[in-house]
Amino acid sequence: MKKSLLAMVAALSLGLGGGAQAADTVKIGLMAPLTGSWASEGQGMKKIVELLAEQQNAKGGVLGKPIEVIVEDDGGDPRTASLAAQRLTTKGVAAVVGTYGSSVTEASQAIYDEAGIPQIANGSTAIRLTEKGYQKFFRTAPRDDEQGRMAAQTIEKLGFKKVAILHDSTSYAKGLADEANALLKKKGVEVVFFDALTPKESDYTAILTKLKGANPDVVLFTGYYPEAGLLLKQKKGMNWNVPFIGGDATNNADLVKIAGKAAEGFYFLSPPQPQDLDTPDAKAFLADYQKKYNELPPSIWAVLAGDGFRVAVAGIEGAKSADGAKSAGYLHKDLKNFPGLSGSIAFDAKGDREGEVYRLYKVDADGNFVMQKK
Amino acid sequence: MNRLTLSVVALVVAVLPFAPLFLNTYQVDVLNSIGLYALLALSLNLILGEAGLFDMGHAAFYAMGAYTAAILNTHYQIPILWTLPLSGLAAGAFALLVARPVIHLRGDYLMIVTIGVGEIVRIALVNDVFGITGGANGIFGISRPKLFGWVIRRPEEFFYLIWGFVALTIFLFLRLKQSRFGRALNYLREDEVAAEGSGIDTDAYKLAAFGLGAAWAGMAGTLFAAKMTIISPESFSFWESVMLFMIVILGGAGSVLGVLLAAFLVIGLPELFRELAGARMLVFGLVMMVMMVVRPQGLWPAQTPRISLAALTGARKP
Amino acid sequence: MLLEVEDLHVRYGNVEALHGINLQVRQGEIVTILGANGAGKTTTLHAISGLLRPAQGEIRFESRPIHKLPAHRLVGMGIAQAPEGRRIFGTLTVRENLDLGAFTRTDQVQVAETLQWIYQLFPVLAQRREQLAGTLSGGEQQMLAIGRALMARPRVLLLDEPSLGLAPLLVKTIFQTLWEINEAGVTIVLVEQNARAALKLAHRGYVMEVGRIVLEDRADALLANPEVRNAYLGGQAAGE
Amino acid sequence: MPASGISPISPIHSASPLVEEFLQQLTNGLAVGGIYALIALGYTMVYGVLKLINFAHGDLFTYGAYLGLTLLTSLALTDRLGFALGVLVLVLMVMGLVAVLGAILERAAYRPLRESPRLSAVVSALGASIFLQNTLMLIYGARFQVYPDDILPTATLNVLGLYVPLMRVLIVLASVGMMVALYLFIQKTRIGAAIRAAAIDQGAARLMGIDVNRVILLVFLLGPALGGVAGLMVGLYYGQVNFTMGWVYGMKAFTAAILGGIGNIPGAMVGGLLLGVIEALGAAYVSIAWKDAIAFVVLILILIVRPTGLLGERVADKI
Amino acid sequence: METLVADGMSPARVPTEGMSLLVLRDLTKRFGGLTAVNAVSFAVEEGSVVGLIGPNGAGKTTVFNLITGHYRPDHGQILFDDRPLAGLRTHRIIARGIARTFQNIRLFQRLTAIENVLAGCHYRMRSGIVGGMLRLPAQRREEREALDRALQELEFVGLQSQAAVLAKNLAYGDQRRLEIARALATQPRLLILDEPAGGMNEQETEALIGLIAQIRARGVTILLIEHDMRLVMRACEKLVVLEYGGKIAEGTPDQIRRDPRVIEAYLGAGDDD
Repeated sequence: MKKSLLAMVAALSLGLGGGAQAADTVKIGLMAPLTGSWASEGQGMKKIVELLAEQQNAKGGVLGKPIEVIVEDDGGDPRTASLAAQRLTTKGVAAVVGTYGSSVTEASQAIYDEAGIPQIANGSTAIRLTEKGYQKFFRTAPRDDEQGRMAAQTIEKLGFKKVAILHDSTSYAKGLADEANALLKKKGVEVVFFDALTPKESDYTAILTKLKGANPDVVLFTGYYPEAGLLLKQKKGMNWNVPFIGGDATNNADLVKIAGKAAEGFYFLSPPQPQDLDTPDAKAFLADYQKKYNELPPSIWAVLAGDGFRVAVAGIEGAKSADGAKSAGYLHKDLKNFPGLSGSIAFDAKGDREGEVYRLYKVDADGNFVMQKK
Repeated sequence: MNRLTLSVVALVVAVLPFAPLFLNTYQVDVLNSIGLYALLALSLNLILGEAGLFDMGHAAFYAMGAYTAAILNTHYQIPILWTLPLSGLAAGAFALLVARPVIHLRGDYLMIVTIGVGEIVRIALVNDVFGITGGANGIFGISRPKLFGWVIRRPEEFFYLIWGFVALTIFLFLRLKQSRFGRALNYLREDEVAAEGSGIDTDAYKLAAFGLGAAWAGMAGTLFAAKMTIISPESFSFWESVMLFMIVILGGAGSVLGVLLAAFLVIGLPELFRELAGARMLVFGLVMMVMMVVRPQGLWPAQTPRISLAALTGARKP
Repeated sequence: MLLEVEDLHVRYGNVEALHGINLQVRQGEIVTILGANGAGKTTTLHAISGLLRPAQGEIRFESRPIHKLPAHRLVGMGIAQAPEGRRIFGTLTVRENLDLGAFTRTDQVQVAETLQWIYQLFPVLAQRREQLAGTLSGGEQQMLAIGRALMARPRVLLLDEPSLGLAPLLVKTIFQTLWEINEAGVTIVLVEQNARAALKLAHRGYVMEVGRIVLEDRADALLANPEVRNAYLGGQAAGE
Repeated sequence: MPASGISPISPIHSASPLVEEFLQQLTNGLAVGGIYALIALGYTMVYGVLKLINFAHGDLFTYGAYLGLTLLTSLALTDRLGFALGVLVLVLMVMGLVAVLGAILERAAYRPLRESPRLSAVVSALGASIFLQNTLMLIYGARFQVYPDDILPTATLNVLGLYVPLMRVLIVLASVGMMVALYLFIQKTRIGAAIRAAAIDQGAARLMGIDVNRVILLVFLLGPALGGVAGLMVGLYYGQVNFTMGWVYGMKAFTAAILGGIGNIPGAMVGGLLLGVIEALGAAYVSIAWKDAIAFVVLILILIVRPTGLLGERVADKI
Repeated sequence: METLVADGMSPARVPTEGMSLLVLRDLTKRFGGLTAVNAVSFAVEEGSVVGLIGPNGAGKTTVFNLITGHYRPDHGQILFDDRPLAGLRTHRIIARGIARTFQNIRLFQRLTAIENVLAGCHYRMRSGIVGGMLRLPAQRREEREALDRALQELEFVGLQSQAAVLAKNLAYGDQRRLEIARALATQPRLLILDEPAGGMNEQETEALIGLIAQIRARGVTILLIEHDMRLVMRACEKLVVLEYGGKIAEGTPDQIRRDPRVIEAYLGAGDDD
């Protein structure tokens, strides 16, 4: 037994090997939560990026070489993410796409930066990620403050006077809730309730009962779609007809599956939905995706990872080099009006995406997400 | 220890210091991760393995240390390594405080209480208790450690910091194991009533085990904070406590070398299975089950007897 | 021959505890097994009642080999044991303990009769039938353990140290009752440290030493045997 | 800044909104607690006989939810048999399948460790939990699975101003019914007595003619069956299931079992219902975000006063 | 010596050369509705061997547990060396000079014999966490001394050759003796033995009687519970008899043997084995 243990340890140390090989391909890393709580997002990201790489390779790859996508699982957890990042840095990747979750992204930022690899995050909206001066960090996702601003505007515009704000204590949802709270107060809208639910539970009637007691005109929920779906459904079960507004994390087709008819009338803010991507390019790609995987991408975040991939390729192509500093420099300065799946893309000096991305959606009686006019 | 294992241990000890020379940064970082978990598991081993107290909330003490270090560093600009003793003290004191009223609970009741303490700490951190933990965002901008003017930044550098601390821990804990204190923990693990009846203040020793184990976990937390430069509550979830628990039992409760070996496996295996992508945790769970079934006493159970016959005959000569 | 043990070997891991035991028990007998602690007496009983699987050898009950059967099958065949340390179900009532003794029996009418018989043998159990067994005194618990074993209406009753930890008066009572039980037709195999009392009660006895039978004889002969007196009866008894 | 001086809580139709809210929260808590209790029974039964905390029990609950979904959609039971009969058949099928899964788990992960240190089996259970969870993810994918939402009647009872969905009442009644049936089975039947005997002393139970292996098997059929039904009920009522839900519910149910006194069947019921109520009231009157912390604080306080839970035996160490 | 018949009153000082090392006065303990020990008073003289006997359930072990602090008395006093013990935790009582063995053997089963005995040396040692980690000279000296003392105790009970054997692997009689060695290692003035001959055959009991005499020769006072009348009659100079939690007799073995109440309640009539 001892011997077999030793053999295992030996195998372990060998298995961790497999360093960089000769560069006859251009490697692009994808860091995504393939396991853990956000595995569904991660797997969507992987599908999109792999399909895009396939298409790009069919067009001849980049710099005349085929693209190889190297996927690492970050498990949706910062510690695993830092290992995944270290591993990608040893594989000679020219750029990294990902990941979903701000704190997970944050755990990997310094590692890529020190290794000189550009990182294009997709589902990471925390403000501070781009406030640290990393020159090779970009994101295709908008920032929380933009969404907060949008949320406050929308509430004001729809004429609600008493708002209840509910988040789920995650870094993202809390940040958005705080942002909206401050802006609403400034606008003179009364915030009658501010608290957090515990995600991953099934029964939120206790919370809804308390919310109802505060008697708001509207509820702003900044958390994720599974909880949003349940809140809507259970709210309806209580015969309570208050309107709900959700943040961009509620933008997921499963929301309607969970909430059923109760989803009708639900507002949410989001970058455009995959199916609302109106460019012919995006439409064609989604058709290909549907053909290959027999489903639509799980959410806009996976699409933003796809944009991240395209941007990474554009950077390499534009700089005519797989060198990180050069391609990052190109992305900062020279990339303008890049046709992404989610619309046109350009980055500011911090690496944030320029332009307003958010739209207001409303769920109609058939459960469709209908984009509202600006 | 037989000759084969002795020579393998000697080989590992001889080779490990040179590991960064022939491993890439990722592999070194995996070793760093293993080292951190080895530290944590060794500290849990004092409580769970030596004293037999079911602690499934060890991440709370780890968090206590990491946050103490991070707050002292970011708010008061105390160099991160200087906070090492302070975060140890903070975690130890916290453990004494929370363990005091529940120290009489037995077995699984103590287990759920420690789980509860772990969750309460995590929830408190998420809700930004006292306004200093940064809530779900955690604390960022922790400065890099400096040792004699040398800024520790790269995984290769952390390797020596972490494994140096692991080596020191092993050295001290092995000695402690064979001391009056270490024996007292074993007595109360084996039979609390008999231990008390032999003149041992069992409550005091249970608390001491919690305090010392927590203090060590707190110091490991400091190293973690220094390495990550950002800490957030999700790094101290129930799952972390569960992993540490598994490491100690899988290694063989009370066995320092077993715990080390298990840290290699529990932290290393998921990395080894990276190629399996989505299935890697499935295989990991299966391997855990199988290893336990094949080696119910742990991979490398504690050695008995620990007082050698040579020591016995030596003692007889005045 | 009711019960025969032939060349019985039992191992615990790598250690052999019994090195070839032979013993016979006839219908209606009381047979006692004597020996120092660790001689293998309890191991022998556990092998007979199926709690341990022999490494080698055979155990036959009414000429049928039983050593491959699990413990729970043997109870129904007529072998019951009152184990060392009583092992009563402390958080169940006296009555529930007794009912469990008859777990394998389906003849409800006769079970009720057996219960009456046991209440007659041990009237204190009848008084305390609704009490939790764990609250009984040591002597009462021993009575319950014996009564519970008898509820299976065994052909042979295996008793492991029934006098352990009991006051002298109680020891006398218990041994008196064992005699009554035997009179009622139950064969008894008795393992006892109290060799004197055991030999006075038994018809025959075996003496075990480190996993072997070293002596076998009629009980009164063993009682008179100087070696036995020396080894197990403490030379001359105090008070004689 | 609110310009008006109107209280945020406006008077509703009932005379006393505070009392009404309290009662509403109480019913909310009981409904959740009923589910906790049903899962807690599985923990407590296995613990009673094997002194093992079956950390994979929560995952068996998840399997109940997933199997229920698959059977429901693939066999179209409610379409073919009508609602009541369809659900009944579904319940029985899920119970059976999850029970078999429980038995396999016992055989593979726990039986080989029966003579080993207790904590080894705990680690094996944790391994099994990880394995089961990730197997489910690979089979069904990581996305949330959703029950068809047109299956259950959505009637809502309005009792004294409280809105109580009919299904909630049914769920609580079904939980309590199953618990009472289990309790009677354990207390009043011969097999139940065998389970209790094996829980106290396996060796002595074997000497009574009880086949302890079969008792353990039975416990690993009954506990998971109830856990599986709980999963099915959660799926049917809440509509969404995901592969990690067993971890959350399992931990809650384990807490409930300890709260009531682990190993004690009425304790699991009381513990489950109480935990549900504590959570609801904690969320309502202290803080939603601190709800779980409040529940644990209450648990710890109760254990300080009663170290073996509410109904647990107080085992004085016999000296 | 005179017989003190129980009357619930405190015992008169028995005029012997020794002082009363242990005095129980009016000791009462109730569990729920049950009075396990009811106003029991007796004294144990320094240097003597006293037996506590009585039917099962008479409260003998409860008396022991009251003395060693496992239970708190509801009423009454326990004086050891003229100082009250009430309220002290067990390990403090051990430190005062009382050691005990248990009715059901309670050894540290997975530790070696020598480690078991070292437990008894524990409270006289000083070194703590830091000392243990650093292994300072003072601590090493202390360890050596403790080991030496532990070995002496093992030798005293005749187990020196078994020092490195795990307790669970010792024969039953050896386990009983190891428990006594562990108790002796605390260097007690009073040793309390709970059914030391339980499960022993007569020959082993003989050896135990010899060991008790040896312990006594070291100047250790002994209080024991035992059902084996041969041992009790030969080893003890005074017996205290309990029934239903109350004291029914006290006196020399000869007096007790003839006491009709004791015969009725405990010994039984007829032949004397």
